[in-house]
Amino acid sequence: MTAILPAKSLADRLTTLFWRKPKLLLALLITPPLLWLGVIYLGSLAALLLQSFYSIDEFSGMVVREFTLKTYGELLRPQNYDIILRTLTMSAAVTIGSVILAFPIAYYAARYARGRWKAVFYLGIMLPLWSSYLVKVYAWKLILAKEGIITWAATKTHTNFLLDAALALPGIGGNSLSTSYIGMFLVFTYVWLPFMILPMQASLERVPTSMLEASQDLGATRAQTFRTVIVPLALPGIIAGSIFTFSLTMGDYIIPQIVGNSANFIGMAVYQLQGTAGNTPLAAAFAVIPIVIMLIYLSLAKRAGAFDAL
Amino acid sequence: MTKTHKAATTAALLASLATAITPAFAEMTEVGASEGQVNIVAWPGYIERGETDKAYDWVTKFEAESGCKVNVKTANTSDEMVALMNEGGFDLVTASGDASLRLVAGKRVQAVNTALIPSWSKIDPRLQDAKWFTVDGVHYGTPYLWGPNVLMYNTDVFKEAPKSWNIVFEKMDLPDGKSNEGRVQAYDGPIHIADAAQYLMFHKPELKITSPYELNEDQYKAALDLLREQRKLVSRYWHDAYIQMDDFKNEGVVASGSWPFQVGLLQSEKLPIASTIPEEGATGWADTTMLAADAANPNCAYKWMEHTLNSNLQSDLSVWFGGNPVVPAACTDKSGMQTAEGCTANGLDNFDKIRFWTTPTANCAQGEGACVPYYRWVSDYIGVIGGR
Amino acid sequence: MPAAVEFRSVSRHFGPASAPIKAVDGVDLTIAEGAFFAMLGPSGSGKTTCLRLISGFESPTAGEICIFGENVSNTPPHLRNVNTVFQDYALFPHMNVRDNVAYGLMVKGMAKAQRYAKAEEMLALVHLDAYGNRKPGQLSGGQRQRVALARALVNEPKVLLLDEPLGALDLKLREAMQDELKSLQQRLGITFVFVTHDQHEALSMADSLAVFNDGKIAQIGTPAEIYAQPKTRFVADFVGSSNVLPPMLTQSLGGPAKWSSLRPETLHLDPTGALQGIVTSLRYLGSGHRIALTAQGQDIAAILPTGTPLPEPGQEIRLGFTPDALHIMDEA
Amino acid sequence: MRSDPNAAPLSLKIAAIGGLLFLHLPILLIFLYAFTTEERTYAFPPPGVTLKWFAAAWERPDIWQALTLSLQVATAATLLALILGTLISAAMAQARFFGREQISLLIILPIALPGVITGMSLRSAFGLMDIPFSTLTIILGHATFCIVIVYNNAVARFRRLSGGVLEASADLGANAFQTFRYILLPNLGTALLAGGMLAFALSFDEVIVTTFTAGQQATLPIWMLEELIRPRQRPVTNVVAMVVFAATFFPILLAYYLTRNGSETAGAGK
Repeated sequence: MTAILPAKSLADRLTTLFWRKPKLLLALLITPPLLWLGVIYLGSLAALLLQSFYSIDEFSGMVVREFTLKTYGELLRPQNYDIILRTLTMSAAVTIGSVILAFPIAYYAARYARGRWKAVFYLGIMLPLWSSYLVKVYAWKLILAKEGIITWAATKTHTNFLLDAALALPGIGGNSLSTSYIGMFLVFTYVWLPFMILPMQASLERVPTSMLEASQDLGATRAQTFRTVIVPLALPGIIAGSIFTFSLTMGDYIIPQIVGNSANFIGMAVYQLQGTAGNTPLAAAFAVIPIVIMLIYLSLAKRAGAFDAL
Repeated sequence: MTKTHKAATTAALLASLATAITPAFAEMTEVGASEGQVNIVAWPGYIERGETDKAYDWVTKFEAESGCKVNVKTANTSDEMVALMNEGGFDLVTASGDASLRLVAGKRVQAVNTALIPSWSKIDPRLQDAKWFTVDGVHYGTPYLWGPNVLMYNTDVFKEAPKSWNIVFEKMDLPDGKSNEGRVQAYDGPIHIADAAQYLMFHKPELKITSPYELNEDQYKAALDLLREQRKLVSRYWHDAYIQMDDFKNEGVVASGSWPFQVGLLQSEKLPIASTIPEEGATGWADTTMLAADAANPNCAYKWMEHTLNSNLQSDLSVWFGGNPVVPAACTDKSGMQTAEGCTANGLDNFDKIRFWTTPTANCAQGEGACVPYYRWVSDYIGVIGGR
Repeated sequence: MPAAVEFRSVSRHFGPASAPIKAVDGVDLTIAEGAFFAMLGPSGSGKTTCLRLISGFESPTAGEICIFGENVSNTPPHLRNVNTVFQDYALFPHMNVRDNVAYGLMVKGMAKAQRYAKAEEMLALVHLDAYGNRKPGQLSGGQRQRVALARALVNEPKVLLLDEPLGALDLKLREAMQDELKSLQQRLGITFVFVTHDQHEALSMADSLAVFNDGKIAQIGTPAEIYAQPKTRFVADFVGSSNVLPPMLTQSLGGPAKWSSLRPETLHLDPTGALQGIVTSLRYLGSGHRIALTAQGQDIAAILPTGTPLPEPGQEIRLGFTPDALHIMDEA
Repeated sequence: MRSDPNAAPLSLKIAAIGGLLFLHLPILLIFLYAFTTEERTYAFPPPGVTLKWFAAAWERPDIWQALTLSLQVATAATLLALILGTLISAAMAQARFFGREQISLLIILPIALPGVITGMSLRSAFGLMDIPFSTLTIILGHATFCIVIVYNNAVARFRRLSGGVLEASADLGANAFQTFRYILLPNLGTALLAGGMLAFALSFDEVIVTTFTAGQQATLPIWMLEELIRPRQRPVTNVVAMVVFAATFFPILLAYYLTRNGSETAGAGK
């Protein structure tokens, strides 16, 4: 027997080729996904962005294919500026709300739930993710309606005054929960909550119990341990989750149509301007906002190591 | 499969291929074999196959007779219809006046050869050459249904029909003693600016509005100001007929501009709902079945257009949706459920008083570029709803 | 008869050509057939890269590698008739021990019954015949190491490469395995090339070894040669624990003005000895005592056998040595 | 206070269980209205209980069509995502190369950007390439954002899989394809299965991107959207939602046990 074995099959020869040219294998692996994501997806994103530098002719309403920054200027018009501000505020509020609601669930599931309870928590978090988003949103409409379940429950428990007080809040209140920002916030938080819990739980699970014990051993109170050990270690998960909650809220156009007071959100504006109003340049300019925000967000998240927690 | 059947299928296939390849520039000269299907963009409630109520079905029989399966995609606003037609893939669209001319100008629809529609002559003469689908004497479709945008109200709150649209435009106490804040709605489409303009036409003659669709800057500004006041009363705009019905049921809404369609459905559910046309008059819609420029199934499309003029369909449709048939005979010939009284109630005789939806353009009766064009209506109405 | 492994001016550089990291830099090396050859050096010295060059997981940037006279520079790992025992054993976690051992035979297309028979034979050789059905996760470190060995040997390689094969084992097990490996190699007559940073292991097991430093071979020779006659300061320092003396000190001890090495065990107390210094500490080693002292500003260690009277720290002593114990190095 | 460190504080327990209830009460409501006798106003509490909507749903051909299409789309999109996601995770695990960081960002982009943007971009791309909207375009759209799910699962497993075993396989004489078949695939298997199931779920419930990439076809969520906006038999939507929910219970449980065992194996080496 010699030192070199013969190549018996095509597979052997191909392997030899890959070995000699490791870049070739890499190229073969990466070309199909890159063609799809890099060329078609990015290409179409670029095409979309390009449109934002076009404008709409004032008289005919036709798209003028000449470079201009006029459309971006339009974003600063009060009604459009309002939309952006309103959307970002809602996205931030939903993200914060999700973090607060998600933390106890994720922490309990990661640290205390054992055996069957662990499975219960897993299913409890995953199942809502699998049940139709639309049906859930419509269920909320029933819950929040003026003559809906919350009002019913408040009447039964004689707590109407609380509901009325909430609805009387300036800015976020309204005629009924289903036409107020409070209601919209509740629905958004509800539908995106699992997207926050899952990464948060994943990163909390990576915190070794010994580290918590060490912290307590060193005399830290629960609050100190929480603040100085748990939160920093959970942070990548929180950031990863916030990518979803923030982005999903920012782009959603179905919930603001069904719940809320008909005021526009970025997702709705993009959808309507592009689809129904034929003002593609402005739609594209609107679309640039979430893209830029998410790109900044992602690069910061990457630096914080949040991608591993996704 | 028999041999002849196979040959027929092949022929149909070739025919459809031919039409797919050659753009349908030329008018059709004859209606050929069925392509097997027809794709239609329609308003909700316009094309019924008995799924909601078995009595209202004008599709099943057509499908059996023509061999054309009817696929319907519903749209809630005219803008949505235009967008869907721009995307393509549809043969027909039931376009309102504020969409029809945009579709013609955008070359999304093609001229219709009325000679291939035997029932054409039965169409209401007032509609046969209506300007919202007839350009330079060429017809771009067949009329389908017309009607007013009515004021829908809750009869528990309004013992008598409201006389004016002011209950949805101005802050006031309603007959039950409570404010109208949060209890009225308005349409979530820029065309609602025309409703405001029409209200001003009646109450502020000094603005000299002649048509709610042709507004100069001052008139337009006045309409927007009125709508801004309305914004304070409206907790949610209605975008969708069924959601509006929900809001009347569950959200305490008692008055809103609406379509006879919602009124009819809510009444059929025994809810305390009625409608009226107040003293200011009403805007309205006159809808046309238009043929897409690149229709893949023109033969079935022509068959459908002929079918829509059938007086039985017109009769049932006008009852179901709450509008007026474009074939006047349908009101009286008892071919369906419509009656002469029903047509009168739907405003058959008010044809001249209804200001039909048309697309606002910059060039109008007030002069070249004198009017505010539609795309501004779109962005400004977004602003109004956003509280600006 | 060609050498088992031959390196001809082999280099392996990483990084950009303008500022390369020279992991292996112009190495010439010949390993005779049937040798038990050790590559010794600190981490980052290039010894592991050399092993990976033989197995084919690295390709030389320059030079060529021959195995039994055949240039394998263009042959991928799976076609080289050499096998490796990996440092972390790299057992396949989803296969049981038998399947792990039979893997090489399976991919070559050997029938199931036959390859299992051979696998069992190999497992018997490493005393694991009862463990065929276990998963690697259920084995101890020593057992895994032997599975890795069996898995490599079942292919009857011409050269067996071992990458720090005993590094993960505790001391006692390591010593037992050293013996086992040595006797296995002698029985099978296969060329073993193993990489280690442990000089004891290298000295005790290898019949020849190469000491690596900075991508280059500092010295090749038998363990005795390397130990007794280090060519450079580095070798002297790294192999065993030698006192490396600067030229000045060498000269004062009667040698030339060159670097020299003096093994601690060659020193003994001698009132007339040439090396004079002050004791700084004493440490008991079991077999004797290690004495640290400072002589002419230089730290010197000496090992005194048990029974010798011991000095106290702070005491000035003199040490003597036989003349040939002072090894003069080539390095200036 | 030094209580048992392995027992959760009561407040945490309450908050966690309260959170879970918040996630599930609306779903219970959906179930409740699948049985209501009153379909028009959806008053609460429902006046009566009936099973007729299950029969009604069973007999609706449009549901079956939508369900079939959704299953087809989700299956195809998941397979595509599995292939592309595995390829890219293999490439990313294999080597450091120029642009690697950018690629990892690119993979996440379709899911990190709002669906309306992904949908719009794809729509314009399909338009430019003259690809007619069809089942295929829905699948391509879904696969785009499913890749990241598979990728994340696979790349995590690659990271845990000691690089040595792939080299060991080659060292023992296996060519690249044998290594893939005998070593890589069995080790990635559960990660891919779990990733695939998540991707399937995501595709099955996707509505925003789908509205942009679908032609005349209605997937189940699109059907639901139509049905919720223009209800014919409103409780039927609830029936469908409930059945889908129930049908996914066991696959999720399965995925849980699969990935859990996967991490146990990996942990055993420590």
